[in-house]
Amino acid sequence: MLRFFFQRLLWFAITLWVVVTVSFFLMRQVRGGPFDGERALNEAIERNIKARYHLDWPQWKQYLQYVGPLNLDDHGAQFLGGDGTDVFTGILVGDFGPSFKYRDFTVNDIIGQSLPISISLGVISLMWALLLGLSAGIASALWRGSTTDVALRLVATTGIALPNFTVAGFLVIFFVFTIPLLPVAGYGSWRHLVLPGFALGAPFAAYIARLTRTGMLEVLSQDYIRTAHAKGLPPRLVLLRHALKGGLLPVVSYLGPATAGILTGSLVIERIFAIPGTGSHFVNSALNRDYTLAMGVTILYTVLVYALNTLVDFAYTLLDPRIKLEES
Amino acid sequence: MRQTLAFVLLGGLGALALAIASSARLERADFTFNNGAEVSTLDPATVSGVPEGRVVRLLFEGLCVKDPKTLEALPGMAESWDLSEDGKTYTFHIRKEAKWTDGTPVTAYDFEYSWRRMLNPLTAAEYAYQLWYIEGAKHYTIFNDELEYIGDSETGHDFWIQEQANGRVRVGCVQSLLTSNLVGSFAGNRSPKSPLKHNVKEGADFLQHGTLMATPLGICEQEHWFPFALRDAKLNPDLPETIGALLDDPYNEKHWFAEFEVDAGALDAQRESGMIRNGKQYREEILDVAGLGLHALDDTRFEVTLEAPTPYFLDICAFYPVFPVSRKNIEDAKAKWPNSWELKWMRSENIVTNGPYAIEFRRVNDRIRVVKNELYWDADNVAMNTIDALAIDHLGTSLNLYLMGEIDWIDRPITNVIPRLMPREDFNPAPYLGSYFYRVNVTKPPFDDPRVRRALALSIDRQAIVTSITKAGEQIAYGFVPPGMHGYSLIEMEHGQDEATPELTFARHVEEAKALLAEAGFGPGGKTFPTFEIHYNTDQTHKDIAEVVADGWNRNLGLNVKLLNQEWKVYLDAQNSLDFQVSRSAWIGDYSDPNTFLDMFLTGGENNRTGWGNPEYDRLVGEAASVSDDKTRLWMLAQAEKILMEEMPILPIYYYVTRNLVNPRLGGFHANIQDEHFGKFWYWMSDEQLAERRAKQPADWEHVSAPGPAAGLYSPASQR
Amino acid sequence: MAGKNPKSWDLGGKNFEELASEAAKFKGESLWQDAWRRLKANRTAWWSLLFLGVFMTIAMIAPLMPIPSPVFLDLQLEPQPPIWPWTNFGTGGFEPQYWELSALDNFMVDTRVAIFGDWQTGPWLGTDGKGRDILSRIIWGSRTSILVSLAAAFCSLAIGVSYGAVAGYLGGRIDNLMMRVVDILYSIPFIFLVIFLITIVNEYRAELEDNYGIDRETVFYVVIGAVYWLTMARVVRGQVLSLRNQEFIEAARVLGASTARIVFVHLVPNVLSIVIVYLTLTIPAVMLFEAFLSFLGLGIEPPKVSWGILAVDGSEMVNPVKLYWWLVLFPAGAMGTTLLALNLLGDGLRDALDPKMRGRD
Amino acid sequence: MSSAPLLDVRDLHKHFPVGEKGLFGAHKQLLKAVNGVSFSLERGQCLGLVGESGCGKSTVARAVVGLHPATSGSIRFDGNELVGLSTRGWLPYRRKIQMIFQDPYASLDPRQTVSSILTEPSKIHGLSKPRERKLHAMQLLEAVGLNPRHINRYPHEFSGGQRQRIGIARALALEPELLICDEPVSALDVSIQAQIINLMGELKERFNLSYLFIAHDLAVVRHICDSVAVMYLGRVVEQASRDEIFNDPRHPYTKSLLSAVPVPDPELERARERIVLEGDVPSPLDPPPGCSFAPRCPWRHEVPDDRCNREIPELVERDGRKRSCFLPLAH
Repeated sequence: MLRFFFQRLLWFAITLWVVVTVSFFLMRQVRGGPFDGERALNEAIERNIKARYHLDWPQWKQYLQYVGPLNLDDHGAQFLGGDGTDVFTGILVGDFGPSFKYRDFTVNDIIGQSLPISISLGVISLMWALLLGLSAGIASALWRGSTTDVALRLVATTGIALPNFTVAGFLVIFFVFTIPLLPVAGYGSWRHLVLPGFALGAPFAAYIARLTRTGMLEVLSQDYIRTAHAKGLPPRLVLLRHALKGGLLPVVSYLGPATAGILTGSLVIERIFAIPGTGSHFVNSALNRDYTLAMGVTILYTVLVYALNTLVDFAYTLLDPRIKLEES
Repeated sequence: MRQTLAFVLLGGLGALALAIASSARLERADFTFNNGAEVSTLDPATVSGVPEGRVVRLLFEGLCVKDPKTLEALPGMAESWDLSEDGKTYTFHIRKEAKWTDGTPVTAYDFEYSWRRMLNPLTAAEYAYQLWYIEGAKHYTIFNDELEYIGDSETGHDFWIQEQANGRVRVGCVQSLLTSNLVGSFAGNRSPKSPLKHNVKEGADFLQHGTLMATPLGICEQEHWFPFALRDAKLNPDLPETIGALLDDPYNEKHWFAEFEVDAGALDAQRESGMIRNGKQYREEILDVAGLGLHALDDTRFEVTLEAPTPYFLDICAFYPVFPVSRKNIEDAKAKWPNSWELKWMRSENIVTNGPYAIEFRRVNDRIRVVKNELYWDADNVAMNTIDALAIDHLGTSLNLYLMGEIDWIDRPITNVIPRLMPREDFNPAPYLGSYFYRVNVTKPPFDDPRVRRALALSIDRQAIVTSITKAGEQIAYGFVPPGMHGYSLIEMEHGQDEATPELTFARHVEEAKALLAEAGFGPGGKTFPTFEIHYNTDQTHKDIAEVVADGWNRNLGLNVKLLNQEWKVYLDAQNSLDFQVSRSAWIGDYSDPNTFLDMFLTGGENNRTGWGNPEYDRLVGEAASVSDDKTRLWMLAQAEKILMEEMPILPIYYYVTRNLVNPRLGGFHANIQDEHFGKFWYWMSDEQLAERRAKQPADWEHVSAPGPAAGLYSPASQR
Repeated sequence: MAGKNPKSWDLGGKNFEELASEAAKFKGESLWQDAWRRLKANRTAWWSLLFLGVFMTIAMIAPLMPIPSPVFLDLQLEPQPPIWPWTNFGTGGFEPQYWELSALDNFMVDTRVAIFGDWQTGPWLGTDGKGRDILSRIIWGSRTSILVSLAAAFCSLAIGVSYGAVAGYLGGRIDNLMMRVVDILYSIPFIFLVIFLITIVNEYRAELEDNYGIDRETVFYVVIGAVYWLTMARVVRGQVLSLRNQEFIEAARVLGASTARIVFVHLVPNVLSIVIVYLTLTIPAVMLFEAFLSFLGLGIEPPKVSWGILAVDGSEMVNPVKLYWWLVLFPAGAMGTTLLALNLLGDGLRDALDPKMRGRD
Repeated sequence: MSSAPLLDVRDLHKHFPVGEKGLFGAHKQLLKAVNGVSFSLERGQCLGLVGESGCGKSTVARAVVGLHPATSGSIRFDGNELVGLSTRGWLPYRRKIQMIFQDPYASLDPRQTVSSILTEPSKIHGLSKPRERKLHAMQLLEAVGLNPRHINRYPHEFSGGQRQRIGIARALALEPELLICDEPVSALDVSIQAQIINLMGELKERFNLSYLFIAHDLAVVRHICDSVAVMYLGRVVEQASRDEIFNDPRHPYTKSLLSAVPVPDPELERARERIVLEGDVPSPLDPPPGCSFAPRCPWRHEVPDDRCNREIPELVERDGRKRSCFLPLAH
């Protein structure tokens, strides 16, 4: 058990390092820099700006400065912000540096502000996804081949049959313009999260429905379910006590990547519903060449994916005693 | 059991999520507008861009403010000003009642500090060049980063040296040497071996009046006296306690330097001996404050000396990047967070401002909420108590929020609904100081031939573009400088609007274009025109226009044109490095003068981006800058634009209009040529006033709902 | 060793030719045929397949159909609504204007002109703001979208299957290392990669086109495919791991089969069923991804049209001032039904190809 | 023909690393599946390799055909060393040594027709022309008693016994000299078992084959084998001719093994002496220090000095009998 976590941690460190290094250099290979703007800068001013953010350094030096608590600046690292009253110390001590685009904030500030918002949106959409996906999946497994099955699967599949901005558009037409039930966009109350949560959760609901259906069908054909029926257990209990547990396993393993995806992949939904979450930074920071913020969200994503997958593996052992934690 | 637990857990998570979401609830502000993007910073000195400008104008106020209708410079922080006879020295009189939000008065020193800070290379202000009209300012901004240096074995410090043109040498050192070593150890120990000597009377006295003498490192035999305090004493009557602060550098990077007569050959000898080495990177600059034409004479008098008379200098004083910051604000931050003050002082919880509003709340990518600043000198005339600036970049969402009454002003509705918006009373496009055009890279054939460029320019169906694509009544452009500039006549390319209708004109233009292309050797019987690309940055309208232009060139001239959408930064980079053939562009004037458009195309200018250059053009634009007679000046600029329109490194398409969609109830909001709007003047009209305004509107204007307080919301002054 | 013991190698006195022709009658039913039969029995999947077949055909013969050009501009102030009933023909006359088409497409356009002349359908599904016919744009857009998704899906297939099969078959440290690489790639937010890859590709577009004849779209597909292979590799590797120790693989090794032979003759055909299922699910994902890129403005270049572009154009139209519903509904409908069909087909294939389901209906 | 045995296995070891890896990748434990096995097989003979499940029989078989490279020891085929051969070096022996697998359902590629399965060997070795390959495949089917007309069918269309015949036909395709049969009939119904065993017997004669026949069913071994080697926990404890083993077992383990076989004659059955062993087979991860059978051996106390628990007895030949035991031969 301890070994399992230790090994995970080791691999996590390696993965993180590779991701950081690759992203760091990849980003700097792409044309355009963080301070290019509509108006070309006077050469001297451009030099001043680059010097201030150390963009005039060779890349390896920028990299070292970014990664480690090394002070490579002749004059102390005061020009690269830092958190609290410390100098900029590098990601090794959890300081992601100042954002190049949103210059009043450190990357830590931005993530700290937007992540709870993304989490609240993510949780709502996960609930939507689970609610719709599980009920559709279970129902269509129980009545396999019936019209109910087909209809439920059709509805569930719609989530992965349309781009989510189109789904969002339809939702806005129906629930805002036609029946003025909910606010059109913005963030500030639970009502603001209903539509974006649904739009964001729809594709995940479709996957969950599919996984649940397959898992349930598999379980329902197993001997122990037949035994349970044979010994006269009411069908409802068979379903809840035995079938569901086994059938849910694939869903649980899907929840890890799904949660990471929901928390961070909400770019389109966040834009359309004007929600100030983390998702938009994934694309915008890349487009703005906001190197530090882009690195920050990349690291965030990697950490989330890893943490959630580990959590899922852990949950798996709780649900299925046959599975033991082992090195992958 | 576990399942129950899982459900409880999920339920708890959901409740938590809702709680997070609901805790973020804010009451609707008195006025909400969509700023379109998150502002990059609140620090006026380092911003550029429209969204930043809007917010900075709410929070800060410069020496002058602008009239919301005419954009004329009006008194702001300066209640009046005097101009010297030669037109080069302004003396601004700062209002006595002007206060920062922390209650301290706004003084001339704040302005001196702020402008010097803006010019300081370490601030890295994009718009620093706006202050380069001031004497010595440009020199101040540009720093030297490659200096020779001498290592001093005794103190362990490095000196940098720089040879001057007049044969003298400048020697400098960082402040630490002065404060720690000099003041501390050298004060009582005048060692003859020491390369540095100083002549001090006593402690603090030295700091105020002392002089410093140095014979650095044997490059001259005599001991030189370097009168430090003299250079700055007049600038800083309230001298702080360290000598380094004499140089008054907001970045704590304190330096001193001295100039010496060098002994013949001494420098070379030093180089040979290895004492002087090359190439070490120094982020030291020469803060030549003495030559800088900025002086706070006392608390209220601020004297600015310009290089040359600049008629629009007052406009610059009302331009948001030159708005002042509080020196105390920054220095407090420096004391509190010595290493990260740069990121801290302008945080919404720390920043001290002097404008009509003060910041209350800020969330990235969401909103900036400002509240009325009761300490503002003109607070009586400020009506709105709270204003929200949202950062919604999705045009559809922004429009929807406006239409649902949740936003009161948006500046970019989606173009497809514009025909439906045109008759509405809340949508009134007005001329805007901007030009939409295509750049041509003239360095590569076949575009190095002006006839080819003219042919391309002639065969763009501008009328179709403005009626069917942009739709908001833009004026088609045959020239570069937009109309509306006082005293400047609109220049058009040859064969501009020369037929009765746009359709006829275009038909004729196409014939003309075919002839030009044939003349240049292309078309039937000639060379085939190579396939080329139009670059545009990601945007629906740019894409639509590019499609129409490409379609027109293909249909009318038989050219093979491809489109290439580029992500913004790549697009800019491609333009800057002339890695394009034809590239979409636009230019919005910084101020209301043709110069802001025409100085772009000076040979080698940063914003030229076409590779084009013309000595006559350069001469005309260059000389016009120093002509004081406005009429002659504008005539010279017009001649320059004519050259531009003959050579056509750019293909003009249309002149912009503003596209504000504003709650009809809003008062104090005026269309103007720079599309600048000033929250200070905004108020809500009551029903009666709204009805009154509507009565004055043309009858065919469609009334729309005007959410807002039926009783209106006026400034205390107007209620009186 | 027929020479060693000739008597042992008889055929019971029968003639080989005769037997061979008799054997042809006893043709066995392969697992594929068995799956195909069961797929046909699955009504939902079967109808999906038929629908997709029809749709593909329409997409393929789009240049032959009497529909307006999808790029012919007829600038309008506003989009025109659909005209009902669909009996309106020939408004405006046909202009054979397209982007650079392939030789085959050009031939089809010529044929179409020869057959139908100027005659074309009216704006049955309305037009967009530039007067382009929505019906035609949907049909031509399907070509691009289908091409993108097929190309990208096959690209992911090629990379994913080889990678996964090799990792799974070799096993041990190599497998571990290869899967770690996949893990690492998984942890890079892939939208990042795509943005950078597209930017870099655009930079070298001229070189690629001149020197290798690879146009931007092709690279675009490859880029997407290169991003989507990860899951495929994992799935294949998992399957291969479980097949690797099966006796028939050992038998092949005892026979002296090379690694390549084992991987491609024995392993790959056996993982193919799950690959096909996964493929039918990758195609919709790629189509959605193309739409997402269009939403960010990084998709296909105009004047070419794709469903992603149409979906984005339509979603811009959602506002209460004037809802140009035909710009939203029809493209969304076309895309939705196709993706739905693909997903249902994928589900059906999964059932049909599942060996556990064999014999059941 | 040379006088050397066709297959001569000497001190074969095969260890598998198992269990959790240490932090730095070193394996904590070694499973000694085969721990010093020696036996030899004469040409034209059938050697039975018997023992309980998990005693390492199959591992020996897989080592002999090169599926699991041996950890140490020597395997000589016709005098040639097989241990340590490269994949390429193995190729010539592939034609001479073939294998029949246990599970007829798993040993045939479900995606291939019988024809492809049977022609694959000659394709791999580039033996004959494509047309001849098909003919050859039909001949093979005929030889194993299947209808050659069914050559285009798929494995799932055959019964278990028929599939095993296909498996045998595949093994015969390269005309090998030695067939390794890894429990070829244990997955089949008893009635089918006999048919397959008989077929194998016929084929042995017809094609001049030698068998290494692995089984745990002593009756089958008695039926087909010429000599028998008995394995216990990774070691051969006794090897002798069939009759000697069955009629006069000399190793305590062989004795106990045989005593468990019921005899059809009720009287004899009643009189049969049964040896019931104590305890379980020890784990091959942690074999006993001395004779691996010692902990369960009823006669271990008859050897002085507790030698059985301390020393590993060698497999030695005495009086024409090979066995590894400290007990006197006549015991």
